[in-house]
Amino acid sequence: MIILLITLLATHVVLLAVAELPPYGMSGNPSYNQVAQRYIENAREDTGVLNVITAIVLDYRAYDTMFETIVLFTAVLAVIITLKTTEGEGGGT
Amino acid sequence: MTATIKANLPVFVVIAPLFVAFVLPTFARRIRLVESLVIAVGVLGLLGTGYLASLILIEKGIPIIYSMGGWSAPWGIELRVDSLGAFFLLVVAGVSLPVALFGVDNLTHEVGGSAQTTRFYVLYLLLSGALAGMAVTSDLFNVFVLVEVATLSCCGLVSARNHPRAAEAAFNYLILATLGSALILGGIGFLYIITGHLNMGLASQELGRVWRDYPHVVWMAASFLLVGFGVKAALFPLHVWLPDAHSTAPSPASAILSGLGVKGYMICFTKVLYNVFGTTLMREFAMHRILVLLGMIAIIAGSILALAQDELKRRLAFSTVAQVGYVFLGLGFANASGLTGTLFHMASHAVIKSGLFLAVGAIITTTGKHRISEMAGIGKKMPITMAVFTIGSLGLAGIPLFSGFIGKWYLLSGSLEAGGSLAAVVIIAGSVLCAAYLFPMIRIAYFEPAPVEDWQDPGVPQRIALVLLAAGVVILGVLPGPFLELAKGAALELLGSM
Amino acid sequence: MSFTTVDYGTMVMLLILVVASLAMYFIKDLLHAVIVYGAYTLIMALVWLQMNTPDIAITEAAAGIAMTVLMMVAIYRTSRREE
Amino acid sequence: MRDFVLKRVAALLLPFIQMYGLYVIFHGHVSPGGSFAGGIVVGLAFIAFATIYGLERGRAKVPEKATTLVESYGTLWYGLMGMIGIFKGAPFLANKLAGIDLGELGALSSGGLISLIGLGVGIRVASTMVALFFTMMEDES
Amino acid sequence: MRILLDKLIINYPYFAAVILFIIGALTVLTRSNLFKKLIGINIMESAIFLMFIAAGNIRGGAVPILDEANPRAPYINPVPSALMLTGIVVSISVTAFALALIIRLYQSYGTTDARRIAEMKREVT
Repeated sequence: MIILLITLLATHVVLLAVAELPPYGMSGNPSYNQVAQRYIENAREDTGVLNVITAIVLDYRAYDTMFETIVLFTAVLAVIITLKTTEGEGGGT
Repeated sequence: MTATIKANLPVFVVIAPLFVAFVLPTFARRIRLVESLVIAVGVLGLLGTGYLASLILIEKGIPIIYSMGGWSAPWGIELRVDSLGAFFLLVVAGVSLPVALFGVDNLTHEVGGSAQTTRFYVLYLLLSGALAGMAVTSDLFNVFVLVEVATLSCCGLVSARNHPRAAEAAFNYLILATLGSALILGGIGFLYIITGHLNMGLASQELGRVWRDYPHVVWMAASFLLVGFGVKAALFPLHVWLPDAHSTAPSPASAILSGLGVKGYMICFTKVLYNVFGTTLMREFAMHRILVLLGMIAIIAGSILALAQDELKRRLAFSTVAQVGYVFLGLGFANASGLTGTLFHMASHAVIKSGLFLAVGAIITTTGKHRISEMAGIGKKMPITMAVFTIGSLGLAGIPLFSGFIGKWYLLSGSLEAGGSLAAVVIIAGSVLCAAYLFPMIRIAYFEPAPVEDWQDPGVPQRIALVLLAAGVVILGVLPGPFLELAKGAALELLGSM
Repeated sequence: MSFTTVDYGTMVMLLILVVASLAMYFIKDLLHAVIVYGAYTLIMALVWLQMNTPDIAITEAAAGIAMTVLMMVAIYRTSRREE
Repeated sequence: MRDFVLKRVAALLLPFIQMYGLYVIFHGHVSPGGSFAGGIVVGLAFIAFATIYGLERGRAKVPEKATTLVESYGTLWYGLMGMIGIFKGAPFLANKLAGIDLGELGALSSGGLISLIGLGVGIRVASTMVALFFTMMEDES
Repeated sequence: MRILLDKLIINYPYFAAVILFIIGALTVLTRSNLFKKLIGINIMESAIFLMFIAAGNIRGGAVPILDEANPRAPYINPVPSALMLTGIVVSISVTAFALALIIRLYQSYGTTDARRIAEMKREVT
């Protein structure tokens, strides 16, 4: 019951914030600024690809994508380190 | 050639550990080579960050800007080595090297097998690379990705120990930390939607223009980010994952998690708070009061919970919760001395806590005991280890001439400047409580009769690591010069950039 | 504002998403919950196709199936389906 | 598992699924999709093979050593592509600034480093999926 | 209240994102089964993705794949889509790791229920 009440309260507060956001689907939104426009207009000359999203992912923001592959690498290593434990060692704790 | 290296140094300090991490799995069978590679990259990192920090100090804090891929600020990702970045880079390099040194020869006992040890080192290097990245990045989304790398590698380090409790602690940590990352991503999303920029400086400028139109959104973004980073940095009511995770991890992992892992998130939070929201918005939305309140609660509650623990590693883990409180307290003061104190306290806590965890790890691997009441007379059997533990405890309690004192001193003067006498009382009470939960261990170790078992100090690499960290505590306390300079510069930068 | 600006297709899909997430909350059988999760990701991919981002849609479809497969593997390995 | 029809259909379909995955990887810069989606599809094809024909035969197709190597060196490949920029005197991960020929617009080989990086990431993601599946399925401890 | 509802109908994808986020958070925090917690995390993350993508969309806009032959009016904002590609990969990594931990926990405790695992741990110590 208390959980429900807290949830409703939190939902209401977040909804207040969300209602205030710029209207959905309009082209005049603040996030559709000169940055997005420059990506669309110059992607062709800057990177030589037609898919603007690929241009952003693999060229403009390639540093992020490098860390993204590192996240996958980390996850695989973590999975292996968790599951491939050698037998017979109980640990100290 | 040297000119190229110099020009690209901000990138190299981030990617050097990562590159070494990628090649390590190939050499899984030759553990010596793996260890020497890790140590070598640690030394290189220390040299590189030292050079960067000296550049910043000489140039009086003019930041080094590095545009990734040649795309400048609004279009690409920008690295920015300013005083804060150089300071934290130095802390990361300085702490991660001794901790890696401690693992030499020793880690196979705790993790088991050379393949597992290699994987442990890979995760370790990935964590230090991500932390270095956090220090220099100035892009909101890049912060999220780096936080994610750090979180996954932290959880991997915890689950490296072959023990069911470690797996459970890692799972709880992973779930709560991912909840935190979702909240962080949500906060970044709100900021992006209303500003349209991901670069911190530009987002801040835009936010300063539009925040009046979206008061609730700014408020929501700030609270999402506070809760998100709070979960990851173990701010008091959200700390539930920390004691289990830090006490069940292998000792080098506990050292790096408590010393650096938690600090990385706090540096990110500091950057977001001061470089994006800025002091005006903080005052407008009373964020600084909330931070001070949360910090005070965390200090007192963390210390009291630490007092109640008998298991030494758990006690140290709860002590981390209390020390995180100091950092958030200082962030809330929002004045130069408070911020200097916060940053310096972060550095000194990183050094001290990793030293303490390593000393405790050495004790536990030698004696197999982990309760404080069972450790009678260890000081006579393991003099170096206990000496390091004593120096660390004195430092953490804030005795003059050790590093903890300077940070707390600045925090005190910051609290008086901000007009919060209650906060000053809490800071002093926290110190007293800290002494209360660490000094009994010293008393038991030195002044109780020693048992007959043949216990000895650990091997040479472990001794070097412990002595290096203890020396760090003393040097930071006696000659804080350049570190204090960098911290002061960083505080002024954070306050100046609206 | 009137309802004319609302895209009903997307709205219905979002409603299905909410229903599916509630179902995942209440379903007792884990395998069923995971199957509902697979459906959830597919509907999510459709929503993103509606929002003009086919790149995300294709990635989400692939990633969702991958996650479902991995979850099924984990359930197979832990073998107790009941919550 | 021993179903004849299933095996026949899989033998017919799986090559096409893999071709589709590779298509998505290679055409990431001219059409929707990209290296991640394509890599996951390729990896899922291997997983389907292993579930239908048995783990041993699947493991024979993709030995553990191979996935480990592709894992680490696939990630390193990305970094090395970034280092090209530094060697040419441009920043890390530079593409056009490093003086790389961007190629003809809309062609398969356009985009300079982008297609190379994409290919590396795609293969890597495929091997990641396979490695995750086999690690979870195989009884070690 | 009336104005709030009107605005929420205009911003209906955000509205749905909030609802999904809350349901996901509830699933994480109140269900004790580890798989359920994991599914909750995934719902939360996809809710955040929905918020981002909705912020980038433009009604009647075109897919941001440049087409020189017939330039159609306005392309949607490509930045959130690019960011969310990264987000999806992060969520799949977290899922994989959490599943590995669940398998490990099942091997040690024989159950996938967080409450029962906590009880067992208390009995041991």
